[in-house]
Amino acid sequence: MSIMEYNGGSVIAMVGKDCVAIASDLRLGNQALGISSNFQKIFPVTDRIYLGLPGLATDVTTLRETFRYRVNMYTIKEEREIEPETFAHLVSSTLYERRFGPYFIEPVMAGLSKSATGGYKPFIAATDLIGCLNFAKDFVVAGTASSKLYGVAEGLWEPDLDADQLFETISQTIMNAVDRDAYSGWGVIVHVIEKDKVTSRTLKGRMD
Amino acid sequence: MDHFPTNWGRPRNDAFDAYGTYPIAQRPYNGPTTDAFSEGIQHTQQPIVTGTSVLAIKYKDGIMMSADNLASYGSLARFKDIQRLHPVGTNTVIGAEFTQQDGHSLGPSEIHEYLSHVMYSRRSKMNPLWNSLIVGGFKDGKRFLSYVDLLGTTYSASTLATGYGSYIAQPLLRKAVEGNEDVITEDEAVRILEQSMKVLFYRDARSLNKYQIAKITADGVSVSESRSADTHWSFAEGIRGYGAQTQ
Amino acid sequence: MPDMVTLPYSSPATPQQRQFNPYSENGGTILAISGADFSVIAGDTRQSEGYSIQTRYAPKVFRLTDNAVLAVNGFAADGNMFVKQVRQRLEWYRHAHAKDMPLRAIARLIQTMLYSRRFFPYYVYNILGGIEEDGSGAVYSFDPVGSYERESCRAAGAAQSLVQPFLDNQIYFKNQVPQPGHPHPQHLPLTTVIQLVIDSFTSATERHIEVGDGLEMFIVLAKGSPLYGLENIDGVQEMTVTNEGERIFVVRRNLKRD
Amino acid sequence: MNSIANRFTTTGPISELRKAQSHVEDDEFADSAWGSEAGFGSLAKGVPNFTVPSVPDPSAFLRLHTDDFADPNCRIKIQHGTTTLAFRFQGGVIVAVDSRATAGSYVASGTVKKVIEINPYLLGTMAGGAADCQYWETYLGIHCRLHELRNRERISVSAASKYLSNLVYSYKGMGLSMGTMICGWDKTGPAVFYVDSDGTRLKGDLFSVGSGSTFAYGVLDQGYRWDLTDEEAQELGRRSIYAAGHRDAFSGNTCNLYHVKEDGWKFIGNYDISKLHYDGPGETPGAGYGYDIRIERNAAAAAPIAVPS
Repeated sequence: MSIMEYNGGSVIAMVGKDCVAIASDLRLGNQALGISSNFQKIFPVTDRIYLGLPGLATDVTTLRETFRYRVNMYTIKEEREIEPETFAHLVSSTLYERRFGPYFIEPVMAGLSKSATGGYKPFIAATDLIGCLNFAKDFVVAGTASSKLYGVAEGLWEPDLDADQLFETISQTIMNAVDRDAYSGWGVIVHVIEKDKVTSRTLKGRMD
Repeated sequence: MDHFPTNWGRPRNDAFDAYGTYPIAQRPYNGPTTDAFSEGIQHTQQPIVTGTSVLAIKYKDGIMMSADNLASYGSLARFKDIQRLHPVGTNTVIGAEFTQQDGHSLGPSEIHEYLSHVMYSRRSKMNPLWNSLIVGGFKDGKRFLSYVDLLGTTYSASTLATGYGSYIAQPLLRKAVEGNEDVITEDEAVRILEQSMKVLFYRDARSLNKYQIAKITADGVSVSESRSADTHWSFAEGIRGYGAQTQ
Repeated sequence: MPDMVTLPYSSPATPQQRQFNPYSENGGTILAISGADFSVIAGDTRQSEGYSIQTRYAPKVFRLTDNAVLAVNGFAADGNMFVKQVRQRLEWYRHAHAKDMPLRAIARLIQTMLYSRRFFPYYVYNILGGIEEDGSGAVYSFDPVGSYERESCRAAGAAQSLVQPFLDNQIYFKNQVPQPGHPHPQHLPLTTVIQLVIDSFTSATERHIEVGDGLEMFIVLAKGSPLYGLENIDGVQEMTVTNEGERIFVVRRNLKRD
Repeated sequence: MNSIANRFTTTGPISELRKAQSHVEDDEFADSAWGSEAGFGSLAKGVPNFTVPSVPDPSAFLRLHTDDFADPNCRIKIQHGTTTLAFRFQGGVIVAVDSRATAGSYVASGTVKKVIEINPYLLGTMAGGAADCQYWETYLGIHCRLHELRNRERISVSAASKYLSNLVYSYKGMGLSMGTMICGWDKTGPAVFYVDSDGTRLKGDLFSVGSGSTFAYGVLDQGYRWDLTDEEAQELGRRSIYAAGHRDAFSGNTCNLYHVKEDGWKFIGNYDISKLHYDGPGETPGAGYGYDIRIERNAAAAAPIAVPS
């Protein structure tokens, strides 16, 4: 039994046209036993950055607080909000600090970054548990259902989806992927980030 | 009772069979613990004298193959004149098993089929023949090139290589041959194999710069005399990591 | 009762020599989908071992009879040998009964053949597709020791976990709520199924290193079934041998070779 | 010198094993293979024979290649089935099972038939190795029919279960994996026997087997009485499988429900466990078994009806 499968859980992020979406399941398990159907793995970092932390539940809590602290310190020192690219590197270096005794978390992040012209550009990234960054242009996945998420996302995703289409695509992707994973499921939450709003919806998923 | 199904029915060991009820033969045993003859039958578990890469390609007129003449004993170059390309005809040792019947002659595909059954049945008896074989042939205007190894795994392709050749030579062969099978002339085929054998000799420590080339065409089988590639090592002299180290 | 034999005592204290491993894994993925009166059975054609591609064309899908196609995945030597033995048994059946074995009987035959190696398993995942005696399309999937189930859609092999949830969504319409008054169709048309198979393999090729090079797709049509536009598909080739009524076609496509 | 004698003996178990091992490729097909009896054709000669790998310890060999619990990277992952239950009551026997099969964390199938219909009066359930259960319970079906033909009466549940138990016991230690309940109705009335691959055979009123069995037992024990009505008993079976499917990661997808009565078994229905959670077995939305759903329902029922003022 891998430590990454101890509590279960999966996260996916996708790029759309002027929007990004990030979704996770809501299960917290103790191996085969389901404990909670309302365990949040995705946390807002700023108004336009969301961070997903699938992996060992104890490290989810620890890392959430670590990142909250570091992002607050950044904001105070710099007197501005952190940009997604910068945040991605913060995540990466935070994890690499524990290179030889890692947190068992594979973070996924989604956000909108300010472009030079004043507009917003979609941004997604993921890292492995020691902080190797992966900037993808389409979608990133992590967690116990990652291979299933890859398969469905590769089949359903297309470029330039608007916010509604992106919501439908990411929802269908994660729901069908977690239904084929024993350690993920028990409900799904989806966040769609646009330049002026974030829409969060809890979906009625399979409860087995 | 352990209710977790993944724990059940596992082939037993002492950790699971708490009461030691079964199998009876595995109960604590108080008799003599060594028996000089108990390991009397020893199946081949690892090879001792080994040969390295064999290469084969398809070309315009048939199949061309090459292999060097070395048989190694670990890192010792033990036998330096071993022939590893065998024509299978009516007057060879293997060929004697294929006598002609009803006017049908056994072609390369039948020989490959036979060899694959031999290899597979030996692996199924857990007594494998520790070889990788490439069968090349030409019959009824068709080229045949196929592979079989100690597990009975078979496949065919327009270029084949065994051992280190599958890592070092195969990419070179594929680049030269794939898509050009019907264009490559005999001279070009020889050149492609010579080039690959040279690269192998430079990089494979268990190889020898003495090799044979076989060709199989409509005219039959011919295995060349041993030849050697024109290799140069002088370039290595000034390069650290290659030649003699001065510091 | 059978008399079971036990083994001569071997001392657990004596060091065990590293055993010859009779198994290998040759990658690839297979997939089968059944419709109302047809079945599609597909597989990629790459054969690999570790990071080496052994060949870009090694068939994994085999015509057994005019109404049955078998796809095998796992250890290639076991797979090829197993197909050979199934074909031999089917031929014996044909000689004994002067007809082809029906699909459900082939499925049971495969179960017993796999189970006869329960203690030295064939490392092969089998999917059998074809036409049932009642004219319906059918897919049977097996585990390596012979448990089987009739389904209408199944992926197996290296990329099964990538392909299967996509198919759950597109074939079974899982997690899709139908418009009121417009229920999901029970069976999909052949052209849609073929397109989904191609999409599945393109996706799997993109994300799995052991999948790629070529796609080979067998289509079995029931007795008297129309061609459903199959004749317009590029490079379609008929493989039918008998005049029993069922027809078999094969379609090949290139996949990425990297 | 024991072993050298063993090597050349032609009688006794060791030479039998040697014969079995030498059969690997050469003699796999008996004459019966010519007909249509498939692999069961060798009945006249006893049990079908199995190929055994030619190694000193075949069961260690099998463990090396199939034990995904000890080694998650082992190649052959034998599918494992998961929550099953059966109980006896005044109206017969209820058999309820889930339908999920997992290979590691991957849900290999959500439509497994874990109730094996041995004959119109006998049911077997499937937990553990799917192939072991399917094969040996089919094989048991053949022998039950032969018993009928030989003795002009149906086999008792007790005899059938003992037949299976003795059979798997003879393979003990070889790696078979099954935990099954043989359920039926015979001269003695409704009967349930638990049989597993360790050789255990138990007669009883109520059993649940599999990784979700603890959850099923929880519901089962609090609701079980001998004098349940048919409807109550069916609901109890369904509700227990739902509980297991909900909490246990390796159980779920759907519940198959059977009821065995004097005139044989009857298939009651197939219920989606997620639908049971939200809507229950009927067609009323919001009537589900789920905790949140029940709370919501109770709150709605307790709320004072708004009277238009």
